[in-house]
Amino acid sequence: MSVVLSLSGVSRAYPLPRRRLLGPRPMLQALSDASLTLSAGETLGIVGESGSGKSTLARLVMGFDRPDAGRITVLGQDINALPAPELRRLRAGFQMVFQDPFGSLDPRRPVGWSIAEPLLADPALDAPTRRKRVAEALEQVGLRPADGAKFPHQFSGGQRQRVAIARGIVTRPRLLVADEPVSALDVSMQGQILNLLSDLQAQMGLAMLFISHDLALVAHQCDRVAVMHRGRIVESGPVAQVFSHPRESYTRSLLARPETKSADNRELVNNTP
Amino acid sequence: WARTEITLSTQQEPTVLDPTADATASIDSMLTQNVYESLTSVNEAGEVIPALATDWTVSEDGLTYTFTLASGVTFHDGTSFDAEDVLFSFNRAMAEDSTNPSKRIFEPITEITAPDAQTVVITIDHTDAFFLFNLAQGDASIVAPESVDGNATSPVGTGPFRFDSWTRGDRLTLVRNDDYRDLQDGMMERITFRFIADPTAVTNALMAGEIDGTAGFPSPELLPMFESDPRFTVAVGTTQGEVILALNNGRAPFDDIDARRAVNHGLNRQEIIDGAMYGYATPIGSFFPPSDANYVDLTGLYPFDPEVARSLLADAGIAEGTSIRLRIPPFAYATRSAVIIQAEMAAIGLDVEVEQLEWAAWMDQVYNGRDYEMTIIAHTSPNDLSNFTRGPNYFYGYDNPAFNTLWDQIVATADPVARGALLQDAQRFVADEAVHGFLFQLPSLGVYRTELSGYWVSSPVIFSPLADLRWTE
Amino acid sequence: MYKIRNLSLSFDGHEAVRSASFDIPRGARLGLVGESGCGKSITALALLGMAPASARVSGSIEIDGQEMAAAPERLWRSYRARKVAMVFQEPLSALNPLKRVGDIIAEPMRLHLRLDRRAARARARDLLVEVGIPDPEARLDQYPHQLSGGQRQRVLIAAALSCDPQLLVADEPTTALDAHVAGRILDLLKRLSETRDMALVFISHDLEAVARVTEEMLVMYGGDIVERGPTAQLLADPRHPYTKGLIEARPRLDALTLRADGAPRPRLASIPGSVPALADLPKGCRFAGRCPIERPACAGLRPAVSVLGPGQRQVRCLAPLLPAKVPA
Amino acid sequence: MRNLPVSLWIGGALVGVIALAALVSLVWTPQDFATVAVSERFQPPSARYWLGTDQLGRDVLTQLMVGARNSLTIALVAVGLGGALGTALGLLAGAKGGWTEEIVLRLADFSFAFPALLFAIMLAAAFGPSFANAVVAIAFINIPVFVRVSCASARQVWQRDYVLAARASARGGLAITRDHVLPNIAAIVIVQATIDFAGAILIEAALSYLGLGVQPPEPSWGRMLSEAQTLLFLAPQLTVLPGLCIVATVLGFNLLGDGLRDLADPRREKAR
Amino acid sequence: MPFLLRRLAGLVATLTGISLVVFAVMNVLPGDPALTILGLDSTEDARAALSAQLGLDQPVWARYLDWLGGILQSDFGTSYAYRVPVTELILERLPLTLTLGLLASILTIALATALGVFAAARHGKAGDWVTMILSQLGIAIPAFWLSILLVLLFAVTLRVLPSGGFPGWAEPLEALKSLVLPVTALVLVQASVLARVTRASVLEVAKLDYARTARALGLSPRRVMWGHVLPNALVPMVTVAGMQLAGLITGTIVIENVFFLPGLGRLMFQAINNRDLYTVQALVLLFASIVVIVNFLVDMIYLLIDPRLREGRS
Ligand SMILES: Nc1ncnc2c1ncn2[C@@H]1O[C@H](COP(=O)(O)OP(=O)(O)OP(=O)(O)O)[C@@H](O)[C@H]1O
Ligand SMILES: Nc1ncnc2c1ncn2[C@@H]1O[C@H](COP(=O)(O)OP(=O)(O)OP(=O)(O)O)[C@@H](O)[C@H]1O
Ligand SMILES: [Mg+2]
Ligand SMILES: [Mg+2]
Repeated sequence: MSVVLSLSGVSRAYPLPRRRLLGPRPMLQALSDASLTLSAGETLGIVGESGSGKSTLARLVMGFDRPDAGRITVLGQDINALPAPELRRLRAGFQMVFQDPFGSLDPRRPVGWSIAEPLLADPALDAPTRRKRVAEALEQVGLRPADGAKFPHQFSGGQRQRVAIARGIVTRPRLLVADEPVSALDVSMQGQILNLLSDLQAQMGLAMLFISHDLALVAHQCDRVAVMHRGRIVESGPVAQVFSHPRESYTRSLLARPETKSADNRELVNNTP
Repeated sequence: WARTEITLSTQQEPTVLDPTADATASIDSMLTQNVYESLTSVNEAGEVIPALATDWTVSEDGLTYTFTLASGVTFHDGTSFDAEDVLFSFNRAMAEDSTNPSKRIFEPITEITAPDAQTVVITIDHTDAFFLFNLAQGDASIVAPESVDGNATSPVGTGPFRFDSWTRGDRLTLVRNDDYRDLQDGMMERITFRFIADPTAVTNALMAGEIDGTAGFPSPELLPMFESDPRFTVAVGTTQGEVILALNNGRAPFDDIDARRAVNHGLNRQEIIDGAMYGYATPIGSFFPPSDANYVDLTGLYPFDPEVARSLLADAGIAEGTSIRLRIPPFAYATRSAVIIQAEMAAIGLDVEVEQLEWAAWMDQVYNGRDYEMTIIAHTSPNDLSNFTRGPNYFYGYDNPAFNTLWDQIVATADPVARGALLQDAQRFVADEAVHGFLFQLPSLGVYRTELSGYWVSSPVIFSPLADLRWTE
Repeated sequence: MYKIRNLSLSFDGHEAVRSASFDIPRGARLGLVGESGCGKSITALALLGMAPASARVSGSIEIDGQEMAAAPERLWRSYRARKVAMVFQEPLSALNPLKRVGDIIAEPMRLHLRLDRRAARARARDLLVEVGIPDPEARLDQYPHQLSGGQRQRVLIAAALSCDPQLLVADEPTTALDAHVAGRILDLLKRLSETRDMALVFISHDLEAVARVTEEMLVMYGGDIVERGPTAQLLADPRHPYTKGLIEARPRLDALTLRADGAPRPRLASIPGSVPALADLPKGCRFAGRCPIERPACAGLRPAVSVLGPGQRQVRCLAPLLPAKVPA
Repeated sequence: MRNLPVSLWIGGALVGVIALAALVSLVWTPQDFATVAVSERFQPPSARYWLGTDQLGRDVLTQLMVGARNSLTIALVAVGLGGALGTALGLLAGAKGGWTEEIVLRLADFSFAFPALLFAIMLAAAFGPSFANAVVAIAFINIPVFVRVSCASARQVWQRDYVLAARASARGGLAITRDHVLPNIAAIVIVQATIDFAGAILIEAALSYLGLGVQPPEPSWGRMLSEAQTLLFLAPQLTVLPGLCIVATVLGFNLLGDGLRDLADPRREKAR
Repeated sequence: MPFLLRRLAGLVATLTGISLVVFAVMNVLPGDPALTILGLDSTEDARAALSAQLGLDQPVWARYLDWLGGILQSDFGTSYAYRVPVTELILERLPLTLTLGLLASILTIALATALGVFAAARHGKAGDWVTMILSQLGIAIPAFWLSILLVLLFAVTLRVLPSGGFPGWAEPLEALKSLVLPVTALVLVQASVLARVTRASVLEVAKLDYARTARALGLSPRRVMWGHVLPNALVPMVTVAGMQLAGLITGTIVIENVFFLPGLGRLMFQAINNRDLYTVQALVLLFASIVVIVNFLVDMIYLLIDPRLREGRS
């Protein structure tokens, strides 16, 4: 199996406002020394509580932001060492699906245009080819090609997320980064979208980075999982193994089912974040 | 019991109160011959009368003036006035680094001496028929060395009123000088000038009873309203201000006399006077006040006739629709006339573009820089036919040795009758040359409370003595 | 305590809640579930007399025998906080960012219970202890943004509890929170209801959450209460196809032990389609069009409520599912 | 046209009437606007002079119509220029962020601190009063407003996921600005433009009132007002009419702006 | 606090920039101060002498540096036209303009808040409509035109208030009376703008969750409005009020001329006409500092209003 994504020792810190005049600028270590690999056809789950650095990781992988340290290799290329034109060419190979289906589609463009946007970078594709690919993608996600002429507000949330996924796969990428792809959706819709992602993965041999704070979703969807805590990957491995025999206490606390806990008030107080 | 206080308004606001350092007309209108006095003065008829000099003699050759000064006069600060003050004032105005706005007045003087404390002798290098008249101006005010440095903000003179207070931007107050040598009964004890620039505001203030009168009322259209209001008297008089459509003789197209004559034929003075001044003005055909005894009516010289104007323009080779800039200063008479002139010029085939400039910009660009084709300006100085002798560097761009010779003759002629005849020749000369479009004589328009008397209706000079102001029952 | 009969709420003639009838007895814990847009929130707001101004309300809301559906705002106001209080979904935006925590909690007490500043503050402190916020004395002087999401939600609950209401309506109080924190809040609500003998209406689309907190639940779809009954029974043995769909669509963490490394991923069941807009809802059974067992009659005819078996179970379906085999 | 805000209707109607008058004046006016006929001054309304004549015998309706043309043209060109430049700068700042943004916004702050009318006065004094300079002055005043508005909204758009998606799609900054940012801030910029348009009419009136705007014989509402000011007692309509025209136009554009904003408000759509 | 220091540096930079611009513009402006002062009949040598006296024969940069040096010793130069220190000129007129501005600001804020809240509380009802129509008219009426109409009514026809001018502080009652119309003319326009912002902002906040929370806790509409909604609506109101101050400054320039009040606005006008560089310079700097300082105050008020901003977070 070929490796499509690997991170080694990746760190990223964000500056915070100074507390004192001329004092040092405090930094927030959003990601520290993260390493992981992802192979073709595989789904890697990233779990962790809010603010643990999951989205930061996604942004770095997508090249929206640069790491302070470490190397990110996508499809065999170090994306931060690549000259801009070549990175652009490479981008067709890795795409992203966002959390908010309302915010990730330009409200002023028909969805067909949005789906075609990743194809615009490839000068080899002419307009009819692009149209054909868009129609294909729409069908793949269970929509009709005619829906490409509609605007985002004419779709329901779940359909919108399908459109977003169509845009993610239209370039036939080998890696799809999905940052909380279903957490904004109704329960009934979540199943539809997760099934769709599974199907596409099977069809296209996609590798997927699946980010979620919902352990049940990750458990269902992923082959392997990395648990994040305060910017660090504290544990990783096959899902069944990590979730049934967690090594780290943090992972255990994540997995702990509250109702099994004693309702002792004191403990509740001490654990409040 | 008689009222002895009065509030007047003036449109223009001075920045300093020293007429020997600043040309602002309102300094003179408020202070000259009221706070400051000169050796001579001028009455409403324009005749020279004694002031600080009670008497004078002129030598046979007309080159030596001997003035006898009033005695027992003190300045408002208590220092006494004598010939030394006169010498100081004149020497200061004539000095190399003098910044007197009318330094020209002093140019003829070659020597000035004080044989005794009450006598001053002035020698000039050529006869000057206007010399005594000029000495009455605010620029020749007699100031004291002790107080001269403070005159910009608290003027000290010898006149019937002393300076009381000045709130910049709002008002200036004079009070009666009880030590004045010629104190009269009923003279105002307190005179307040309010600075109100806007004609509507002046009207409102008059109507609201906040001011008792104003000279130089800027809106002739409102006069009928005041005339029909029993509370007010409208005083319409004359000024020395010739309003002209000045043509730049120094550059095309108005370096051509045909072009200038065409403009004169194209001007319908009556329409301009009616339109801009609501009839309150006297048309002029040359550059001389109609109130003067030596005035010649030349308004018929170029009768209004667009056809003649057109053919003259054609003769001068000026194409129909030629574009001409009319760059005007921001004065009511100019802006109002400009629109009408623009329409009249359009009728003879000149495309006039009106450009209203700030006063400072007008002085810099039009007056100093001579960058204009046409402008509208009132020349308010007395005896200013001499402007036509000022040569190519003056903004007229007019240069005619024949006229210069004529003017030299006028200045040198002491005999009033002979001089009068020469002045008439000069008027004809200027009109014949059609140096400018001559429009009208600026009227002196005043509105006063009916109970008020003693104000000047006409303005032969830019100052206006207030000692005769009285409230009557 | 609350008796709701034929409560309808409509916008522009479209019914967002369709003749809902239910009771809230003293101390009861009632769950209200359903997908987004099913009418949960506006039903809840109606319980406080706070339905949107644009909504037309009909039917009857009786509180302790007093008919309130057409009651003037003034009367409603005197009921709020004392008889009924509400906790909203977004913990940060539901708290006035410019007010100190202590003042937020104390304000209703000073107003309704006429407590003086000191007494109100003391009680606010006690309430913070009750909802389990550490170091309550210091928290009183903090601002909402200085607290974590879970703490904010607790403050909101404390404010709602301040006047000792007989009914607490919690509208999706945990959706903005981590699963971790959310669990604690749920337990807190349950405990408060028990210790104070306070009725609780708990709104959520999360069945697990509802299961943890409530004794009885109502399932709403498209403005209809489609099924109701004791929570455990209803979850174990759903009779309405919508309820069943909801239950099955959800991946479950405990299922993962069944899936060994490399084993094929099971497909998730899901309800096809999505909730239509208010104007596009079918006239008859609201679920028509998405229902796996739909019959031709469904879309045109509003099914009547059938009472099932013993107990409190009711379902609004032409052909309710058969009872599931009782699990061993 | 269901459900359009009332303000849009009223504003549109007011602006429509004024704009129509301005357009008609291009091809036809009751009289020639530059013709002066002193003998015809202060005529009451008649079949020949629908609204009577002014102090120089010019037809008031004609003056108002051509005045509308001049006011609208100045406002249009000025707001257009200022809006285009300001929006371009704002988009640049919003796209680049960092130092570019800092500099652009500081410059905008800087020109905010400079009293606007003062700037116009100085400009008119420096280059002489004229149509063009009035335009430049008003345009200049407008630039920082547009910079701020467009930069702030552009920055927001740049935060949106669809822009991230576009970046993931290998689109360049210029393409993203053109395809996503500009269309999405257009509504806000247009609303701003209508409101500034109203402001521009007021500034133009104030400039003309001070003699710094359109030069005669071209009529302008502001100058009509200032010229007729002293005639308030004689012929009040000469002051009232241009004043009303200014009020109507400003009101019209403000209402239009309000209406457009309501229309563009996404919450409106949701509440529907 | 780096914040204060940054703002101070910003202020100095802005003012330096503005002073440069003013110096440059005033030099480009056609018009020679000496000619303006001495008039058309003056002779060249008199003008040259005056120019030398005023230091106008120096090159621009030398004059600028000279002026800058003066500033550091708190000497703002001597007015060309008035021949007195600029500081004196300004101090003389500052009280009037300050009173005018402050009165107008306070009344604007009070009136606008009252109207805005009133309209918002009656959202969609007659009271709202009337207030909003009046405020639209208020915005649309040019201040100078409104002034004329006010004078016509109150000074000329009713004769209850002076038509303009300022009697000085010696008679406080008269002084206040003479400020009534100018302040009214300023306030009506500015308050119209602010009232609309207030209304919009209040309506916006009233829709938010915490307003709903407050209502759900049984608070009366009035209490919700004044205790919860209005404080939160303040931020946009303060922003606009701050920007309006710049408008107010421009407004006073016009209003002081219409009512012939001896204030800074009128001084500014005259100074430009007289090409009185140092006076213009000082006035522009003063006005700009006021704008910058007010912006700073606005930021401080944000901090006061909003605890979230107090912690240096964005
Ligand atoms: N641009 C930024 N500037 C400063 N801090 C940031 C920035 N982006 C993220 N952070 C901080 O970095 C930390 C990690 O953020 P990140 O968005 O990666 O978390 P997350 O795990 O995705 O959380 P969530 O589940 O809430 O989305 C957080 O504390 C966040 O506040
Ligand atoms: N103010 C309103 N105006 C018009 N329609 C409304 C209004 N409020 C709610 N609705 C409509 O009423 C229906 C029920 O809304 P409600 O907010 O009760 O849903 P919900 O079940 O609480 O959903 P969610 O889980 O998303 O909160 C929806 O279709 C909604 O669009
Ligand atoms: Mg995230
Ligand atoms: Mg809801």
